[in-house]
Amino acid sequence: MGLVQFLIKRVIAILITIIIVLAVAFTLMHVAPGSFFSSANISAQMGALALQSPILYQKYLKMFEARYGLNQPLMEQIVQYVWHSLTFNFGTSFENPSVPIITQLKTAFPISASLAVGSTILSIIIGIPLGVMAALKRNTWIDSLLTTVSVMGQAIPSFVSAVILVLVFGVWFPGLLPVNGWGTPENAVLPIIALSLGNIGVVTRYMRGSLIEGMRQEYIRTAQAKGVRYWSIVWKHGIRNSLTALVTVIGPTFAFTVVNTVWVENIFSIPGLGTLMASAFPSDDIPLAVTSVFILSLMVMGMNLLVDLTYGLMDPRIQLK
Amino acid sequence: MQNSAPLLSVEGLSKQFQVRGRILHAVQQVSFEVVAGQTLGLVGESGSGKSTLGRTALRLLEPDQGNILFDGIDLCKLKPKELRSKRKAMQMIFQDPLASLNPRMTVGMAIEDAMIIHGMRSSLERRKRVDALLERVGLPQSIAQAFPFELSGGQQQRVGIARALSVQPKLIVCDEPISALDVSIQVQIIKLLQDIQKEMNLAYIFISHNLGVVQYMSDMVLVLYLGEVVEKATAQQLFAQPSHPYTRVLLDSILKVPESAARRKRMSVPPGEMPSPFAPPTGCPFHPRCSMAVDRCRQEKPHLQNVSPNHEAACHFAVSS
Amino acid sequence: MDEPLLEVRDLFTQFQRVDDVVYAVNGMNFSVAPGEVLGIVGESGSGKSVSVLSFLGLLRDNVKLKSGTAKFRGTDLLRLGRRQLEDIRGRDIGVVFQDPMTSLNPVRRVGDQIMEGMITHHYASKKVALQRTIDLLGEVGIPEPQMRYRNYPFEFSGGMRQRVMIAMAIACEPQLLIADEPTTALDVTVQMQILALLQTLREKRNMSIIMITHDFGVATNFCDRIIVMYAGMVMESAPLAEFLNNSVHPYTIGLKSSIIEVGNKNKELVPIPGMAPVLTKPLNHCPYVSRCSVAQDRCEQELPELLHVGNEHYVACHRIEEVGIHAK
Amino acid sequence: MALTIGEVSTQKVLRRLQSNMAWRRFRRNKLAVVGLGWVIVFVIIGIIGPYIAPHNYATTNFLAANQPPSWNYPFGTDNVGHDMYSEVIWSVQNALEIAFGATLVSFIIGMALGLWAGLRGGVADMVIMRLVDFMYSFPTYFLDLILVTKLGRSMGPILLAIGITGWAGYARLVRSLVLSMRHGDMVEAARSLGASPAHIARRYLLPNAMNNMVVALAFGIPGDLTVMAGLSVVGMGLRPPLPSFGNMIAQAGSNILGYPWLMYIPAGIFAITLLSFLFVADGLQDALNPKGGY
Repeated sequence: MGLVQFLIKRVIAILITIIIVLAVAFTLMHVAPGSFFSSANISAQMGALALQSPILYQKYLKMFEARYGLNQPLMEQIVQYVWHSLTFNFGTSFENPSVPIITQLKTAFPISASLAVGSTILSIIIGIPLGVMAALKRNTWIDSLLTTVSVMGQAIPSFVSAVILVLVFGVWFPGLLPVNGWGTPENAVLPIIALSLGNIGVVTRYMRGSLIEGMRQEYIRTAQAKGVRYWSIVWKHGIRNSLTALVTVIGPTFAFTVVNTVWVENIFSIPGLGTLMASAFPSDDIPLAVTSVFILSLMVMGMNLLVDLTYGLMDPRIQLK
Repeated sequence: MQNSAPLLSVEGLSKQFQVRGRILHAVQQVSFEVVAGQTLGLVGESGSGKSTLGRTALRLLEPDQGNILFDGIDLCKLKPKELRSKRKAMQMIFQDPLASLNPRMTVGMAIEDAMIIHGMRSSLERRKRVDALLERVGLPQSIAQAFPFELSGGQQQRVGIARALSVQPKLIVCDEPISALDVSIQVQIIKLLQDIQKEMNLAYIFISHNLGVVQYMSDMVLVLYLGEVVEKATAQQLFAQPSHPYTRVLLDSILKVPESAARRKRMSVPPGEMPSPFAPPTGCPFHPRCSMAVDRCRQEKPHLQNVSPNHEAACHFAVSS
Repeated sequence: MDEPLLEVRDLFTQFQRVDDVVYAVNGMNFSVAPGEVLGIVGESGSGKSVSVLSFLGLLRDNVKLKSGTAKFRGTDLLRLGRRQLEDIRGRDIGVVFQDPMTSLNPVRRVGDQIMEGMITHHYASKKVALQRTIDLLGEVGIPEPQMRYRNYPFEFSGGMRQRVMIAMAIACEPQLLIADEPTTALDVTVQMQILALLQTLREKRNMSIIMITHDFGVATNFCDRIIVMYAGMVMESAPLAEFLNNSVHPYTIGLKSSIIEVGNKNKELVPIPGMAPVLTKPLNHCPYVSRCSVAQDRCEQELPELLHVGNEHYVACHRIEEVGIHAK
Repeated sequence: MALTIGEVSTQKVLRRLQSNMAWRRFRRNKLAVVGLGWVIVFVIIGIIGPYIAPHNYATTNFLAANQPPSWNYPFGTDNVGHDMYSEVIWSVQNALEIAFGATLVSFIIGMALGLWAGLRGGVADMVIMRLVDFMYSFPTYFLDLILVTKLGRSMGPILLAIGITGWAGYARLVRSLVLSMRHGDMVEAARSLGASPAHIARRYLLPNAMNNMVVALAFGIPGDLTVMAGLSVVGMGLRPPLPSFGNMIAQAGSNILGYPWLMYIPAGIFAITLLSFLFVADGLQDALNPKGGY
């Protein structure tokens, strides 16, 4: 009962966030001076036409305005834009007006989503045992090695590790694994590795810290006093409690993973949302750029919701609040 | 005893907190007076509101209801700035002296700070006064340069006392000042508090859960239960003729060192636990634990009434017992 | 006298800290007879908890040195491996800690936490253990145990949590229960309830209890024998009657005259001057010497030994004769 | 234990002693010391870079395009003959401006808002925390992209964009520190002494929050450097030929099969720099916030 209420609250909060973001983005992109739609820009783009053929110019201008709704009051434009976005009606991009953006998304989104989710899952699967190992072997060489390596993984951005992978598998050992493109399972290997290195570091370090802290708690001593076996204590009272805490870092980690996906897709030439974005932003293809940002943010917010839910289910203290 | 005009007189003081939408009545309709040079003891179990009462009486917490007359001035009518300048006359000593001291200030700086706040004296004079205060509370002057964490618990509490004394107060609220200390150190601090009280004609509000200490220190005692005064008497009368069943339960629960092995206390079981302050019982708050409770206690809330001069109790049966 | 259930001899425990070593226990000697209630009293840092937790292997892993013997029913616990010690803990020796809030795992149901020990020691099958858990909860005074065993620790009050801890400690019917300041975090009325409960449980089961406390009132009303510790050493050890009437150690006497109790308003409080020593060096003289009013040169040069002065009464003091006569 | 020091100016001596303790703990962490060394070198190059670089970053020389590292061009040249060695040196300066400029902007905004929220409570707190939640609920990198599109692709706008989107973490930290102290005994004691809110903030809250803040700031730097380079990856970083590590890495990425040295060196230096900042931050964490004695 508390959970459902909580869920509704969170969904409403997300909706409000989305609406604000869309409204702000729209205003920034469409109306602010210097934007694609500002009169200065339009006259610069179509000034020549205005001189050559005022009638044609007027006609084009009308068409342009009608198409992007510029002939309506600003408030209405914003409301309309937000409504369209919420109903996944994104219109067409500037660069590629014949294809609706939604069609482009239908191929790009699953690619980005599978990369981001896949690497997050992989990082958790690998990071947890490494973190446990480091925590239990605290202050030994294994711990120092694991900690140092995870710091390195965390520090080196995915676009750097991605190019290193390209170097290794493209230049030094060509042919072992594909270094660009998408379509076969092999194509996913290197991008997911590049994406996961940092996250494994995050998960390892977090798990290490929280398990060390957890094993210091007094209830560990209580379990010892009951005669519970060491490994049973580590699992039932140490790791299980740490996992609850670990859930909370998955949200921010995933947000960062999504950003990294954008970078990694560009390095490996993967036709995901990141690549769409990288073509949209520099060429001022505003509808496409904003839409990709919107979809990726939506993905992050969805994951945050899932994380909060999981946390609520895992910690009885939250459930009853 | 009550001839001189009281230094502090509190009337109908109430304080409530909102905790996640629920209201907690921490202090309800409490009235008392403190005479210069005397000690008022506040006793009660944890959750009885004794600490909140001590803080609200100094307006460190904003009261919801009631009047506080300190030294002839209505504290509740003072503006924040006026109140701050008045604070030098009313000080506080804490249960955990280490937590009450700024870890980034040396002992000397901590004691000086109070003088700085009230614009007292030149820096040279302040230092002199720090030395004098340290000597008064029985600490070597070299300690002025130490940081609080370098001191023992007893020394830290002495620093807390020196700081309170630095602005020459008339009233000090002592909130469980010895309960974190070892037995052998407790007596040192009690002695010190008694000595400076005599010397400077200080008034104390002495908060403690330890009835023995309260009896030792106090002239008047208030017994609190769920934020309400259930009994109010001179220390002598309270301990000689406790009139409220709760006071008697408290006194019964004390384990004294017996005179001989044959006279050790039989562990009798006092009934129940303190109810949740969020859902106090109707009628007399103590009725669920009271052996004398009748229907009237469940319905009608007893008010403080005179048992004898200077002795009041809030019990329907107080007079007859 | 009976064969002791537990006999500790020459126990030393030291901790390694970042920059120094703490000499926490410096030659601890005591024994517990079957059915006996032993009180270990001392101020903070006197080593009263450490001395007991160290031979149970319940200290954190920065213990630098542990030596001596701790024979439990003839087996030296200090010579046991981790696994063998685990077999004894919880089955033959139960422990109740000070703060029931932090001593219970906050995210596991109390029932599961009580059953855990029984299942570990194969004391009962899962089904039997569950029934026994409910019975135990009832026995320690938790109302509606058949509902409450599914609750989490935060759904209980402080006193109820301590009852859960006790149920957990006695689940496998141990012969020895160690209670480490079990009532310190509780209000006086609840303290009385918990002590009454422990007394009933002890009488029913005839188990021994070691009550570690800083509270003389608790120790003297609850225990058959009192040990006073200071700086990791036993200063005085005596059966209750002897302790109440004939305690002789200057420290014990100092403590007794420092106790502030109801009804003693006119008692002359005599503070013990100074403070407890910092234990970062091995002891080579009486640790109490700087605070002692009857100290002599010898007290600064030699460590006093724990001597039998009759009536099962042991004292570690160089000035025992003078003091003893003086005290009587 | 109680220290016995001469009569003069003991407070200063003690402050020094305390910072010495922190320095001693820092020094124990070898990686942090090495990292600090690199950071210092990096800072020096950033300051004197323009004077020691053999070429201007924008100088092109088509005759010497795509050369591997040599005596003349220690890091080689790219496809228009930019001297990569000079480019790296110039990039250090830009990186430093972001590392300290943008991070500082975030830090100051975050500290101010966090203090305000924590001290005032009530509506101010609610509004600020909603804003923080909002900033947290999606990647700020995307906001940076939109802002850079609007503001332009030169140093100032990028610094500003990264600065004004990165404050949420600091605000949340300061607020939680302030809140944890505000209801604690220390602040209560100060209030009971009659200290004004300003006095409490200055003498009690800030000094005690500072260590945590410094550590957070140190952890923020590598993050901001990464975001700046990440803008280049999608083609929205500093507009070439303005030099930046991001640009070099992004450009080299497309030529990696032919001219891998264009990648080795800038990517290597960039990675080492990020690592160094992180090691320093880690070392500061251990030195300033040591957890318990044992």
